[in-house]
Amino acid sequence: MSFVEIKNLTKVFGSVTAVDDVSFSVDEKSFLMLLGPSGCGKTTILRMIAGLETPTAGEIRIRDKIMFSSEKGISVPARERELGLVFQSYALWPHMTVFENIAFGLRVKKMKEDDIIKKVKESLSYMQLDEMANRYPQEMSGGQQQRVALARMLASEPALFLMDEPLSNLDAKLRVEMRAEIKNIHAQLDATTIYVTHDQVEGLTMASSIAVINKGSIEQLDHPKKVYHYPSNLFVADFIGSPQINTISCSRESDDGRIYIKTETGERFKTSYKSLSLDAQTLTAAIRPEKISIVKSDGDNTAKVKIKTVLPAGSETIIHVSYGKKVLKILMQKEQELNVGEEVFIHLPENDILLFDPETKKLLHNLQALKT
Amino acid sequence: MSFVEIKNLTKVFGSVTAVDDVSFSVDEKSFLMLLGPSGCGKTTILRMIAGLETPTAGEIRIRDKIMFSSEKGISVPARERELGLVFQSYALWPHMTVFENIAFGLRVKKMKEDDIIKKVKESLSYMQLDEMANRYPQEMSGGQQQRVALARMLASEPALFLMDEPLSNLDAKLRVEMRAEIKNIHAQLDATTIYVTHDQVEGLTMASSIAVINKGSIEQLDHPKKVYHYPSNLFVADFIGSPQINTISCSRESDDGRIYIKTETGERFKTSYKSLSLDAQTLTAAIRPEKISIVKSDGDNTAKVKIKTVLPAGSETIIHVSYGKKVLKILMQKEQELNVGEEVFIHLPENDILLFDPETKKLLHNLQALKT
Amino acid sequence: GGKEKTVDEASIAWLKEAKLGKYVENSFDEKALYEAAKLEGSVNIYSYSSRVFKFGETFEKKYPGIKVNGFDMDSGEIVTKISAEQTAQNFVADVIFLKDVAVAYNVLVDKGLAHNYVPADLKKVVPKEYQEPMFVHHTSIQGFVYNTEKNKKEPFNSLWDLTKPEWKGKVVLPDPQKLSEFIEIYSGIVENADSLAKEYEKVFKEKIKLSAGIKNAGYEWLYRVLKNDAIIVGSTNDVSKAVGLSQQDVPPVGLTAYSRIRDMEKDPNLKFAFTENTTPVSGFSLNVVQLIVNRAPHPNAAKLLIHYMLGDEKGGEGYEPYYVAGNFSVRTDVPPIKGLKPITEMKVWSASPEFVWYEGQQVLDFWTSNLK
Amino acid sequence: MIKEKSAGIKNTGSLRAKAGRVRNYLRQPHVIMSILLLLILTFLVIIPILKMFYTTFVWQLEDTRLSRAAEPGRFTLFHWKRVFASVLSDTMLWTPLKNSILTGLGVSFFALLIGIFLAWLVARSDIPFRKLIAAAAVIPYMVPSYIHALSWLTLFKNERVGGVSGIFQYLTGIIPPDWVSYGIFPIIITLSLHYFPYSFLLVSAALTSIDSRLEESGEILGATRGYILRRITLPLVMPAILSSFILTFSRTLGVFGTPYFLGSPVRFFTLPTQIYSSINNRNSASGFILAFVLIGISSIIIYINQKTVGERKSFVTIGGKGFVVSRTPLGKYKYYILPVVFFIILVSAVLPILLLTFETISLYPGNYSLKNLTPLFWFGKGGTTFAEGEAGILRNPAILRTAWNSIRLAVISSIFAGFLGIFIGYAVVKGRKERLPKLLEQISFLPYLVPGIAFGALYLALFTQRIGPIPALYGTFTLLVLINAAKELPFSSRAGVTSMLQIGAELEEASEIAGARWGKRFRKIILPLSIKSAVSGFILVFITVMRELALVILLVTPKTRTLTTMTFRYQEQGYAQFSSAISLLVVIIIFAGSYIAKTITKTGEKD
Ligand SMILES: Nc1ncnc2c1ncn2[C@@H]1O[C@H](COP(=O)(O)OP(=O)(O)OP(=O)(O)O)[C@@H](O)[C@H]1O
Ligand SMILES: Nc1ncnc2c1ncn2[C@@H]1O[C@H](COP(=O)(O)OP(=O)(O)OP(=O)(O)O)[C@@H](O)[C@H]1O
Ligand SMILES: [Mg+2]
Ligand SMILES: [Mg+2]
Repeated sequence: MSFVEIKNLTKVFGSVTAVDDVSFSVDEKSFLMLLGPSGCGKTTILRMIAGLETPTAGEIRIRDKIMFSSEKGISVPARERELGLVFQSYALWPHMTVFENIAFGLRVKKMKEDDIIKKVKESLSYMQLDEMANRYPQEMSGGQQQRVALARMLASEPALFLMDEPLSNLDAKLRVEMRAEIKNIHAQLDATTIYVTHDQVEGLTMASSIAVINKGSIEQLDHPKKVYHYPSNLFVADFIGSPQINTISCSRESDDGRIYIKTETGERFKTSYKSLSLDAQTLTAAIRPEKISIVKSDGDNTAKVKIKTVLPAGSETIIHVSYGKKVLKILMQKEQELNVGEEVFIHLPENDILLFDPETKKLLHNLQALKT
Repeated sequence: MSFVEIKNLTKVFGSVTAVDDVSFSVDEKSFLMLLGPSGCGKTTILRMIAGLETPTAGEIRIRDKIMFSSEKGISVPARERELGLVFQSYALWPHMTVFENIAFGLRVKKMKEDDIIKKVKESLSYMQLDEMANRYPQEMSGGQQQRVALARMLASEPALFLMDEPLSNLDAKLRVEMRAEIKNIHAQLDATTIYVTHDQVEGLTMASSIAVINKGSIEQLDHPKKVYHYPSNLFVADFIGSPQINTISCSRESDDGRIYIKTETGERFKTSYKSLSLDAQTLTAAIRPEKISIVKSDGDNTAKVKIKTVLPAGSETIIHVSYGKKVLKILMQKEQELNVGEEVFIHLPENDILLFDPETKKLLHNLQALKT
Repeated sequence: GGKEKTVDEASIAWLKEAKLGKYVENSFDEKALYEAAKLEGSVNIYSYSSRVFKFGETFEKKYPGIKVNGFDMDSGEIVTKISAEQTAQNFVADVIFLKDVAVAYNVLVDKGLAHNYVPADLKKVVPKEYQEPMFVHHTSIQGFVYNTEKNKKEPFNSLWDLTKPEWKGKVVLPDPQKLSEFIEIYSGIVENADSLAKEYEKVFKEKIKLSAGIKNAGYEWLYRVLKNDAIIVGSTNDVSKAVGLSQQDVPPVGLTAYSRIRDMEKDPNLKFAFTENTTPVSGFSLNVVQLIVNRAPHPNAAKLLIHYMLGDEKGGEGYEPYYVAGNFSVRTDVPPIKGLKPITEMKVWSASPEFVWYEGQQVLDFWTSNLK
Repeated sequence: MIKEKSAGIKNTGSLRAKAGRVRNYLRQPHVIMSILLLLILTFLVIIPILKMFYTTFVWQLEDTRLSRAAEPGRFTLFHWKRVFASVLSDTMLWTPLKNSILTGLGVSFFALLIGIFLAWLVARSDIPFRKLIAAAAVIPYMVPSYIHALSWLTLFKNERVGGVSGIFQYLTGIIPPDWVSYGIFPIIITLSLHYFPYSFLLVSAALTSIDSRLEESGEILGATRGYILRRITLPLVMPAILSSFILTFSRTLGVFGTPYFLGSPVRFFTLPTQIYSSINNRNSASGFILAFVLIGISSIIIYINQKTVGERKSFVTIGGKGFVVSRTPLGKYKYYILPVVFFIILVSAVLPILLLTFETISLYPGNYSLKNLTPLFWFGKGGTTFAEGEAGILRNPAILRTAWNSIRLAVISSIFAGFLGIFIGYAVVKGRKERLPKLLEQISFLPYLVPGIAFGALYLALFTQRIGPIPALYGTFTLLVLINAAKELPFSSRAGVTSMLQIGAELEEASEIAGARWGKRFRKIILPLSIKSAVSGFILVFITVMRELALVILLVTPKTRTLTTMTFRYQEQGYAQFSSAISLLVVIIIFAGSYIAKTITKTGEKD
């Protein structure tokens, strides 16, 4: 049963359409991640759900209760929507100590003073801020402030979490720990969560579903895995995954019931596509950098390329190779001795080649492919 | 020749020692990355270099010119230090449009009006904000504001860039592009750069050297690769790299001139260490998640483990296996069909096992190891 | 004044030059003065009364080429200003025209800060006591008023009646704290304590018993009137309003300036008259004096103005503004306003400057300390 | 351990280092500024007050009237004994002091209540007619306070002071008891209605610069409007609230007119009465001592204030992340609130103005028939039989000349004071933890409590002769500007401080990084961001200067006199109409002035 339901939500700021006819629903206890380029409308959507921004049009239901509806002219004030929100700009109260900041929501709930103290202490230690209770926000570092903002929301245990890039100012290590925290608090409280982030790993690891937003409207709403492996269009393919997916425009050939693609440089690659919903002659092929492997010798689905750059980045190495006029990105784990300028062969596994319609930019469907 | 030189820099806020006797130097045109957990003192260091915070003690030189010295009682005002700073809280001027915000520094430089317009337009398009020139900060999204802050600094082409988490509010895709932008602007302007971040990939890909800071003092300052592969102590080992490095406490054995380690569960692992600087009997072994591979069958340097969780995250998969009482993290690229609960073997390559002194937490040295 | 004044060289030189003090000419040559005055071109007069502007205009008409800069303020303020101008040797005022003769004499004339001037031709028409130590311009009367709408005849006969219960809260008195000239009047009451004592016996048929700590019958009267809940107001037209306004059930009586008579023209709702048969007196007289300021910049114009202010035997333009009921010219040749007895036949008290100077402040303090 | 470290640091470095540190300290803009300002204030405030203090220990000429022992010029404790330990002390000091403080507290309470209430509605709620309310809320302070007292009497007068009784009794037939008609009750009410604009202006300015997200995060946590208001919004504008409290309280403490007017009939006197009387009767010494009592009280208040707005709580509401201002919807409450608001405006602004206007056009005061109306007091030709030949004020060149003089004075003084204020604000806020700026803040407040007449007397005594480089200023326009600026410093400096408190340090730092010298930073960043609140300071000063009488009466000369000094002549003649007409003229000028001030500062910044 869906906990939050958004219908045709639109928000126009003067001449800017920040959110454009967005509809989606979030199941109870599920964890929806809003992903999207900067300025695509994530914060605005969140603020409208929270009841801080009045939509220009559309309807918002929480627990099947109408919170906002431009038709019915209903608009429930934020305070009655019983949700928690972490602001992108932490919005901590400068005149209160960290303790008071967190206690606020509990005081509102008329909680007993010693319970409050217990609760605050607890959520502070979740966020690893135990010694900071008596600081003022302006006496803390960016990341510390951000964690206070989180603690403030969690302390009052809402049924619906809204978080706007709550970890953006934390270091990887702390971020990993905080994610874990959030996840298990989310689990403990069975809270439904809508989470804005620009960190894909966050998206892909935490979320039960991801909504990729672009220019105020949703491009794809799906399970993380689906979003990653079967991006419904080139924008998503291109936006999700770093380093970005490789795209190659090519012409179509078919042979013993299989689709082959022919690149400008002339190589033919076998794909897993048997039949295609359209019979365009030119296609856009795409393959994830980590799917490409470097092999010593020629063979099927291989091509000769020249090493352009080698960027070792901790656990992995990003390699740029030039293939014809194009540069392909390759992500490798095991370190390999590769020298810039060297010529090697790359292998593109047929199952990992995705095909898109160059006009509509949509993913092309192929029953076989979908099975896996 | 070193462009920025910091000697025994210390900053005490009331009872908090934010920065504790830090010394380092940054070569001209080089790119130093300050990495460290939230609240470790990064911003404070940056602010002291910029001349916005008066150090409690120490000395700061830029271009061999003393900017601050508690002994000599010198302190050059920020205005005359000719550097650029991107604030963690963007510090945009709410009463100015984006254009005016960026033009300000140029106006100060008495630049001609049409040059100003050119320059602003240019730096706006670097940051992909072309249409935003006439917006006010409060009419922009978090990420957009952050980019304006960046544009503002770049526009006035300082010789020294100081950036405090300039990309924390951007999505992965944009972040990659911005990194590239910053890098090539840095190259174009030959600007020396000190860059605070919590994003390791940023650190590991962009920086020419990394300073890992903890509780206000530097743990290790080294080339990214060195920092990653030969963390000088357990803190660094643990802080750099995600998922975190695996640590196993074990006892020492030796055999035909090699050091072997014996884990609680009894397996013996061969290491690349021939001799050791100390002869402690217990050691802490550490290995990166991506170095561990899952093998079908038993063999040298292998151990039987049980799959605990499998977290697919886009290009890679994080696998938790329980090994005795301990949980080991494994990072894999190629997807493998693994079922939770299944028993498999893991292999730890001898060259990838690092040994630390459990007391001092320092990396143990071994000439062989260092060669590679 | 018999006393020798302390005057510095410059002042003596000026006195010689201006023919004042002991160098005063013993004939009044209007032509010559006018000629000399025209060279001075203007004359500055500080006046306690705003009617200065009226005779100022007519003066300018009569003596073209001499501008009168009139300036109205409290007598007290005039004295303060003059003292300051003198100590600062910053000479602005030529003529001062003020009440509060005690202060004027002791603070200014006696210190040589202002000089007495009696035009020679007026010496014979003005009684000696009005020429020395300060040339009096006119005498103004303050008397007791009652409401003529409710009372056909005077509602009380003796000052002591006002201390009786039937007048509790029904006597309106001006506050000497605010109107300094009433210090002079209440001092007059104290100075004439003996006749008040006699009056008491007449009224109460017994010898007066002074209350604890009270010096004489004068103070006793003040004391008892105040104790009788006299109403204290801040200005003389508040008194005439309080008493005079029509449609009152039980109008009070009060003490006010005779010139308030004119208020009845300004407001037909006012219906009041001054008592004539009250014993021992029905009123008090205050002298108004004019002086030439020490080292005044325009001495001749000053002399001319003073001469003009005294008018002529029929009253004259210069005196005209003051030729009204309640004021009595010091000129014996000027007939009193029709319907009024000459001042010599009126029952009024006037306090001697010496007495006011030495007793006035105690009277005020007495008043203040009995305001419970 | 940290202790040791910081201690260790303290004593490192040679003498040179110490010299250097001092130099660096002195190089900071806010320090330089503090020093400059301190010099100015020494001249404008400290010297006069020292003089004042000195006077109280020396026999004055007038003392010969009080004591045979008096030897003018010699040292004595006489005045202090007289005030604190004599038969007079009770009626001269203690009772009036008690009354003053009670009045002060009462008025501040109600004035702030009204002021903050309206400020919030205008700045933060979606109540209709905001612009109107905002404009109307300043009017009460523009009309002379005695008008409010007058209106009160026309309503609630009983026949204690004779004359006709008020409308209330006329309508209801109930005779209002004395405590309703006179004394502390009406004084508090009328003064509250007169002084709430202080808090309105300061607080609304502060409110407009709060990031709504701070309130929103409260709402998200389920707090009701009221709760958010109490726990978040108000605390955030606490600096502004405290400032307006201090201003209101001290002003009431020092005000003379209304309390006397409504108090004297029941012998309810306040300290200013005593000060006025002492100085008016030229034994200033006692008056000065009483003034010092006032100063003492306010010093205590300021001390408390500085404790409350301590270093740590110096919060910033204009941050670097840009801020949203959204308005609280009042919903159905509108219909309960609007009437209240309009009632307040009615009694505090509309009625008094009407009354004032009516006075100026009624041939005979207190006569409400139509044929009683006349324009003559405004436009009448001079030299007629009417009003003893006085011309209507708009036909009276003297008045027009002085009107222009007043305007010039008010404008220049308020700008001068305004900028002093902003500078002080800057120095104080930047140097929160330092001693110098604190001192500055305290000094800048002193003149406020020296009653106008006393302050005027002091300036008269000091500046009639040349002191050092400064020529004799007596009789010059400059002196009037100086004394007004000095006297109104508290307004402007408080406005300055509150406006500075709102600006995040990083905003200036960013411009410093950009290489801007202080001057530029100030013009381009600090001023624009603080101007909104600063303007309220300007306007308050402008209004006060326009209306100031006692302060300048001793310093003006025929050439430099101001409008208000003209009212005296007509009151003394018993022509209420004329003096009311002048008051109304003043009100009109003030209207125009503050309107212009607002529009000028509107341009450039956007809503
Ligand atoms: N008050 C406003 N007035 C005008 N435009 C606005 C306003 N607030 C936001 N916008 C615009 O609406 C769009 C969406 O803004 P929003 O803050 O939702 O983006 P976002 O997805 O949160 O981006 P980011 O990840 O950078 O925070 C942006 O283009 C922004 O410029
Ligand atoms: N004004 C202040 N008063 C007291 N303590 C402060 C103040 N400013 C910073 N601190 C403390 O100093 C330490 C370092 O702060 P800093 O801002 O340098 O951390 P940071 O490394 O930038 O952290 P982050 O990555 O979260 O921004 C933190 O513990 C912070 O709480
Ligand atoms: Mg956002
Ligand atoms: Mg920081």
